[in-house]
Amino acid sequence: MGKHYIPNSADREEMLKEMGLSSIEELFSDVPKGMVKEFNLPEGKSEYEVFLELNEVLSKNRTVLEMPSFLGAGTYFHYVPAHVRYLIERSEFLTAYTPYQPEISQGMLQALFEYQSLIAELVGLPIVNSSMYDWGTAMAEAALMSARVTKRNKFVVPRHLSPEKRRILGTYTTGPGLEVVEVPWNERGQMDLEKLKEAVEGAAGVYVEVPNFFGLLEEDVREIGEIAHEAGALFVVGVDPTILGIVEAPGELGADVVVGEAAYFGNPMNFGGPRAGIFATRNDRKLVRQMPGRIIGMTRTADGERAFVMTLQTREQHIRRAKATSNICSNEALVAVAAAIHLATLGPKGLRELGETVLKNTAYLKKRLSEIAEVPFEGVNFKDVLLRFEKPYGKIHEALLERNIHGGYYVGEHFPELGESALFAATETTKKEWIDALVEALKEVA
Amino acid sequence: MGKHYIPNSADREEMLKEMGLSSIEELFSDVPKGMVKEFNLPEGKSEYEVFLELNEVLSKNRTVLEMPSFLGAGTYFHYVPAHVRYLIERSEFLTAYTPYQPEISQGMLQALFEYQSLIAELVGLPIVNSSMYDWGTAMAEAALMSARVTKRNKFVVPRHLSPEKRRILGTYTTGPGLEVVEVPWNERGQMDLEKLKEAVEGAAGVYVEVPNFFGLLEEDVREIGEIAHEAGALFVVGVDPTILGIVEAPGELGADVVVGEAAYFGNPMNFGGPRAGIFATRNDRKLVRQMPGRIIGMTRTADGERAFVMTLQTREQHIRRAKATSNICSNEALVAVAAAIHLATLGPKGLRELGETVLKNTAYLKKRLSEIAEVPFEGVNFKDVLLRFEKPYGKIHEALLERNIHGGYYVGEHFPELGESALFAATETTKKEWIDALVEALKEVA
Amino acid sequence: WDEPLIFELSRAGRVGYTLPKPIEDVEVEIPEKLRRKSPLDLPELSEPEVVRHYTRLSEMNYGVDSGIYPLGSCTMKYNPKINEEMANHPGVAYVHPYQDERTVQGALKVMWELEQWLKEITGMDRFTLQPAAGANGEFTGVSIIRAYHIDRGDTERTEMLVPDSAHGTNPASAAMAGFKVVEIPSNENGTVDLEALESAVSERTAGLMLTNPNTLGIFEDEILEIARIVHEAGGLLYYDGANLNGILGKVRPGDMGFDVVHLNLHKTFSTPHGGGGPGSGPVGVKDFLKDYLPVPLVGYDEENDRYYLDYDVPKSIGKVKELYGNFAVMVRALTYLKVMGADGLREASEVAVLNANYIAKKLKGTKGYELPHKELRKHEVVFSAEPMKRETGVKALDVAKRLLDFGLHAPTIYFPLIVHEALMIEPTETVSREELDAYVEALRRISDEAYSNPEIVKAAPHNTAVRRVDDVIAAKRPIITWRMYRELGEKGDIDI
Amino acid sequence: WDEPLIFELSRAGRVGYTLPKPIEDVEVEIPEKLRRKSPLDLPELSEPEVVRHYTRLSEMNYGVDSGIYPLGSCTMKYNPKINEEMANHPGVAYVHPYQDERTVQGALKVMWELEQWLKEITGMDRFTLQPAAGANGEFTGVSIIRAYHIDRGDTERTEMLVPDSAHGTNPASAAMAGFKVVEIPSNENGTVDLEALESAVSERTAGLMLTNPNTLGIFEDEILEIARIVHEAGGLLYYDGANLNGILGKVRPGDMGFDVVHLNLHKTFSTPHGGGGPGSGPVGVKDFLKDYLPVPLVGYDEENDRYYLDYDVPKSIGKVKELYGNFAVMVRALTYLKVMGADGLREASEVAVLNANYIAKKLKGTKGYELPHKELRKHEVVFSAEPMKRETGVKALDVAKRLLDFGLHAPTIYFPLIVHEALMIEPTETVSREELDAYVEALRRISDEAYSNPEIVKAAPHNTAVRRVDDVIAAKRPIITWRMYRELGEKGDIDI
Repeated sequence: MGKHYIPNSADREEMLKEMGLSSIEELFSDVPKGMVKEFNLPEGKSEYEVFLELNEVLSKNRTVLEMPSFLGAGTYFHYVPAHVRYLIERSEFLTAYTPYQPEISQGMLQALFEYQSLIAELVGLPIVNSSMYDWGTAMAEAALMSARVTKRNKFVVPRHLSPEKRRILGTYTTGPGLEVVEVPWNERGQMDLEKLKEAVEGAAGVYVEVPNFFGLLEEDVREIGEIAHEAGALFVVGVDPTILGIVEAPGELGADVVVGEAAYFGNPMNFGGPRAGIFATRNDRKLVRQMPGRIIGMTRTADGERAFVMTLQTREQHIRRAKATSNICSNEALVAVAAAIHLATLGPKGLRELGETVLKNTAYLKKRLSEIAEVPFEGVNFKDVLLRFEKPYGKIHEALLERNIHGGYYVGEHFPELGESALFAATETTKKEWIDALVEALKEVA
Repeated sequence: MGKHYIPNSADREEMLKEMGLSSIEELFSDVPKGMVKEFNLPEGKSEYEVFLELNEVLSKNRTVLEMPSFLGAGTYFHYVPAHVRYLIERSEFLTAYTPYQPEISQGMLQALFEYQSLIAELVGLPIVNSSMYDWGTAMAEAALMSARVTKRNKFVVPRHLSPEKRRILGTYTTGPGLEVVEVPWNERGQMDLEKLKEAVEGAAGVYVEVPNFFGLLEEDVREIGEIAHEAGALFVVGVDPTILGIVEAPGELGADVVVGEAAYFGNPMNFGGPRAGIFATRNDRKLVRQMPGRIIGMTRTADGERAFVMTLQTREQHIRRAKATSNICSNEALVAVAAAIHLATLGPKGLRELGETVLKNTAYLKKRLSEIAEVPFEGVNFKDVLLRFEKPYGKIHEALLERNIHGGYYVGEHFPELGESALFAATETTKKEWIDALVEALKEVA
Repeated sequence: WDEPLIFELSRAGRVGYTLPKPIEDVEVEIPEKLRRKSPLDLPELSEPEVVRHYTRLSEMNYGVDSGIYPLGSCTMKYNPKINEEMANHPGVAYVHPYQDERTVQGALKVMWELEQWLKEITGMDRFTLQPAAGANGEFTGVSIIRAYHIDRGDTERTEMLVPDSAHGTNPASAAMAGFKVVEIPSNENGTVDLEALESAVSERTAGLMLTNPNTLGIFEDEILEIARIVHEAGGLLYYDGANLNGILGKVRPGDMGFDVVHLNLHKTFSTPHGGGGPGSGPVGVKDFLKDYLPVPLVGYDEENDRYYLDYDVPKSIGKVKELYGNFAVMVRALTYLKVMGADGLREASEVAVLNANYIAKKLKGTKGYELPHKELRKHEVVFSAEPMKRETGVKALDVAKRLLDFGLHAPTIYFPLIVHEALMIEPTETVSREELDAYVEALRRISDEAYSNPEIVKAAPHNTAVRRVDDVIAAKRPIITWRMYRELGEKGDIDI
Repeated sequence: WDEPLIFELSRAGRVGYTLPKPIEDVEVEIPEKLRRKSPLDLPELSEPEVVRHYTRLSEMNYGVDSGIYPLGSCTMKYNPKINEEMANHPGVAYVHPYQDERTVQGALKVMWELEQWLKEITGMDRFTLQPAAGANGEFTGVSIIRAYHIDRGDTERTEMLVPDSAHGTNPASAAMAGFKVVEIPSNENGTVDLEALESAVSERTAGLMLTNPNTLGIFEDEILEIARIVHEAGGLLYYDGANLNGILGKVRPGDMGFDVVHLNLHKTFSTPHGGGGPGSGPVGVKDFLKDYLPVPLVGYDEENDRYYLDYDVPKSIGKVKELYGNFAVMVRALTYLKVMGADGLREASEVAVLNANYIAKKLKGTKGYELPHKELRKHEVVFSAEPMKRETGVKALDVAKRLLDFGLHAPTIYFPLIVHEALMIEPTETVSREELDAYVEALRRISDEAYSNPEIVKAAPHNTAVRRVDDVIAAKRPIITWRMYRELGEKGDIDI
């Protein structure tokens, strides 16, 4: 098998003859003797057999369509309008590579320029790159960037950061030797400003999220930014962009760099990937020169017509090599284009309505869950709600599963001080019946 | 809802003003008073809600991927290579209409020309239209055509014709008052030639199928054609085109008209539709002038370049109106293109291999089933195998279903002389384990 | 843009397919008399080559997603992608039509629900979803009318009345069902001439086939009178649903007096046209005709919440298509209906009508184009380029070809037959005002060109993938298949 | 071809979305300090307009399905459509990464199986599938090397050796992980200069990053010697899998002495590149390094036939990407592997190498192009247009642009840096001989033009959607977003 993808399978002999060779092996004569081997792998199968086999394997996954799920904690079930997938599956987008030849890649270049532009409107900063791998790596790159810009080596983060992001930050900061300092949360489940003031001295950057890991809106974003700036640190804001129809653009709240997850628009959960990290900054040469990632710019052609092209490449690895601002090359272009198409479909009204719907559904979830368990933090929640149970959460989770309901994300493991707590999440896709069924089930088991 | 498909929803007022109107109602002032009404229908829902609802409804269907099925009898589970669906979903094909403007429709025109060409190679006749609705209606149209060509009004068919086709033929022949005469099968389950000779006198056409309704290869096709021709009738052959890599082209066996089902290539079962009828004939003006359906032809442009265009349209309803050869207008173009892509992918070697694989799998099915029940007819089977049980088939069927196996198609209802018989089918998609499980189950219950 | 035929791309030995191995590798002999001996000249290509070929062909085609596609009477509205998503559900693709009812409750529910929507939209009492397309539906409908009369012993009703503005499928379908077609002229308003109708009806009248709004886009405002005349003569009224988009969600054929209707799911209900199909042409009837519908119907047993196929239709005309019709198309239409709802459907027809009248208003008065009959239209408008032809020699065909140069699809031309040099424009509700403005602007510019430099219009198109295609030579010496082309080539008798 | 920006298509009031209604219509107050007050300048369009816009944009783009795409080192092979079908399975799209293990056995099995394939293909003992792309994989790999040395108390190994022919990501990744990069020159054969390597290694050497075949397409035939030198100095050997397609299914990095490898699922394993991503860059290690891999790994409990996420990796470097990596890409790669099998993979590399050498052989000797270093190549071949530039002024860039005029994608140019005016051609195994011939023919024709009429080449492209794009002005006055463009426009400071 496999030959059906390989036109010249049938032409091998003739081509070899034309080239004056007698066998393919001659083309591998530079490989040390004995290194060419037979592998212990199955032979190829027909497409039908593979389809049947993988369909069976993948059908073993229980989807959120079959089983109401209240998982969030950084990954959310948003609905992707059908036309988004349809459009990004057009082969001209899907099978292209990085637009090295702008004259035959204007479509992808313009789509990415539009992505950058749409994100710029959301976050309130004019410079946006065409994607990082995800929110977590974007945040880590922002930490490295802040160190390059300020020539300092401490990065301040909230203690209430997702374990995913915290671990990534740890890995990324090891090489350059950045110190990561955690600021605890206060009684409202938000960053403690007094503790921040203690931690900020000598910091390269300060990071805060809206909403935070507990699903709460961090109200003091502007103040945190001021504290950071006073200390000479960059202010990095992480944001769930689906909230930005109703919450102020971080750029307007003082952010120097905004990171976040673009794949919340236009992309399914895909068991966690691919996604696409937002990376935006102010139009300040010092910052732009130090930012990571690929950037598409508007320019003109030899005829003076408008056109698009990759730009500011001297920051990048293929030119600057060891001195590049980042090693990123392949990014998440198609994920970004899907996000752009979804955003263009929502428009300003849709984005606001989406935010409000999520807000209201989360409020309903919180209200109903508060009938069952302790809600440790007041405040406004968006998607995630932290809930503290008296019984061990593992058992509750088990009992919910038996009732074909997937409960929340257990946080007690990472934050022992929170006890038997879990994050339950709602989005615009959450149905009232699901929440009501959850509450009924919890009444029995929690 | 619905407005998201309607750009000018937002522009209504301005447009009306520009037109000197004050309300939409003025545009409906020609409708008799009281006729405009509110309907008793639900309001629109969001795409997500509809997706969720229909996903749930459609998931109630048990698919042949979840439950081995031995149904055939005119509809078969063939595998459609993924690239076929991918290509016909390209919007330039999918959302186009009949290529009335050839200058911007060369893609669809050429694809349909290629469909016609591929079918011509299979059936061995040079004139092929660009599709009928399905095999059944193509056969009925062939009956009408044979009456027009011969100016006779009797059409001879085998008694062992599928109930679907028999009923369609009945409906189509009512208007023009054609008599349908059935020729019984002989002890080999094939058309009885002696009986045919009695029936053929004064016939407009004689119809036979390869394989026949019992899945058997009708061996005497050539002789049947000779009998038809001797009587001055047209010879119409119905064929499952997936067999034509190993069975002689009907055109070579004397057929004047060939009909069949194109959707066996490149199209899923879709609960029975859409599909696409093959219609082919000899290059004889008398026949071509009387044939139904749309035809794409090769021509040239004003520049002398090769191009494609709809042709021989004077037979068609939009020109000839009541005197047209058929009323067909919309046909099954995209289904035909899918079939063409699949056929082009198979090539001569693939088509032969497909035929042989089906043949061998059917032989295995027949061999194993003969351990359980009576096989009334010897001979070579392709896909379908007739099996006669001692117990009532309904109960056996029920017992199989309980074991998550879908049994065959009960024919006793339509052919009481066959008793408790059913057609069981195999194709290239049938797995050995499925047949073995069926046999095991039958051993218990039959 | 010059893509070879797939046969010309073939190279011996290339393979594009994979197949599972047979269960047992036994030899099964095809009887000698049937064994294939004739050559099988199919192309040999690898999968990437097949994909590239058809990708390139697709790029040589214009679809609704490419831009405005205002083919009159074709209702080329945008095809929502959620329709495709639902139609590709495994619960559609991998389901056999003969499966036990208990295993296809989802499919039957889809059909049953769709029928309920269509009944309410049209004011009919029962629907068959079996017909594969509009014409197949027409044949079904007139066959029902025929069966009805004969069943009542009324065997001399052999005439079907059809207005001169009707689609060609109407007379063709009537003829197929064995009727003699009697043409009814239109009056100066473009509607049915009542006097002519009065004098045409008789005891031989089986029925009248009517489109409303008609093919001029004009609403038959005397429809109730028309219905009275036909019914009093003992005939039935047949509704051709091709133009339903002009009244969708607002007015119902059933309330106008129609006894039988067919719909086009691929027009009014947004399923894609696929280059000419698959479509779907459900037929609805009033209660007194439901026993004549094709088998099977879909029934619902409310008590047991069970859907079933109902073959118990005592006077059924039989079948007009295999199985239950184009199920995958029905799934698309039901998806559309649920998203649109009553409010969305009404909005659709209102804006479709608004858009058509907007074009009428804006284009009217442009030199060379004439708007015959009354001005108020529904979903489409028919201009005549007769003045232009007379004054400049530029024909409707030339105008159509020149539109292609502006990246726009042409309207339907030379139809309806009662308008000379007809340009039949149906924008639908899914185009924007800017697209309408651009369309009118292009037609105006073509008018300017016709009167200043007619040659540029007559020689159009200039900017398309290929120049004007010669359909005369195509019909004169037909080359229908590669086989014919190859044979002509072998004889040296070819110049293409 | 002049498609406006989506912002320019916006019309106030248009709506393209639908959303379900909130569960309860209560007012939830956003804290005043956080409430959005700044304007939200997003475009307003209906769904059909959005679809038409992006359909048109797609038509302004060249992909693998459009034709040959021989970007060197990018392995632009055909992307089988069955990969997409499997990746679109609901069991992929609608699955949350934190679901209970029992509800995602299918997903975990896919990851586990993929790992088994990759282990055998590379000769490694354990893989992480977490890295999102090649560079992310490199960072993972060198971080592992760093952790390994430090863990052993070998804290002074701060240097990473990288050949001068390496991809830019190699030094960049090493630097990100905190290494000092030491460049190793190539010898006249285009392979690693062993003497230079000998003198570069020391007790500071952490490792050597190598691509084999290298970026010239040349197999490092002294790889065993290279491995010996690095290992004896205490360093580890890192394999950059970008060029694995040249030896796939025949030779394994593990057998060459490599300790760490990364692969590119989007290159070698046929997942589409998506205009620059998503990719996937799994990293494999020899047994002694497996305790340093990122968390979680996927484990398999054979006894209970249960797959699980394993966070118990004692010396893990942590995480390099959220969750488990680009799962949907993994599904595609596994689909490909199962269809290809051992035989198909071997065939792929053999024909990829055949095709590259075919181009080398056919183009060699054409005036203006030079084939530096040895002739035998693997999956790609690098020509130099230095003679052409010297003799006619036509640069590699001009040759690339002129190729676009023939409907062909250009090769990678100006890389590797050690070849002047480099044209780096990687045809892959999924193009046909006719496409190779056409490519060579086009390059020859450009050579003719360069020597007879150089201006036509220098001014290329002429037939593309847009003329040559000015990247100098783009960098000089960056316009990165609509917001910047609008602001410049408001200042009247814009000429585009």
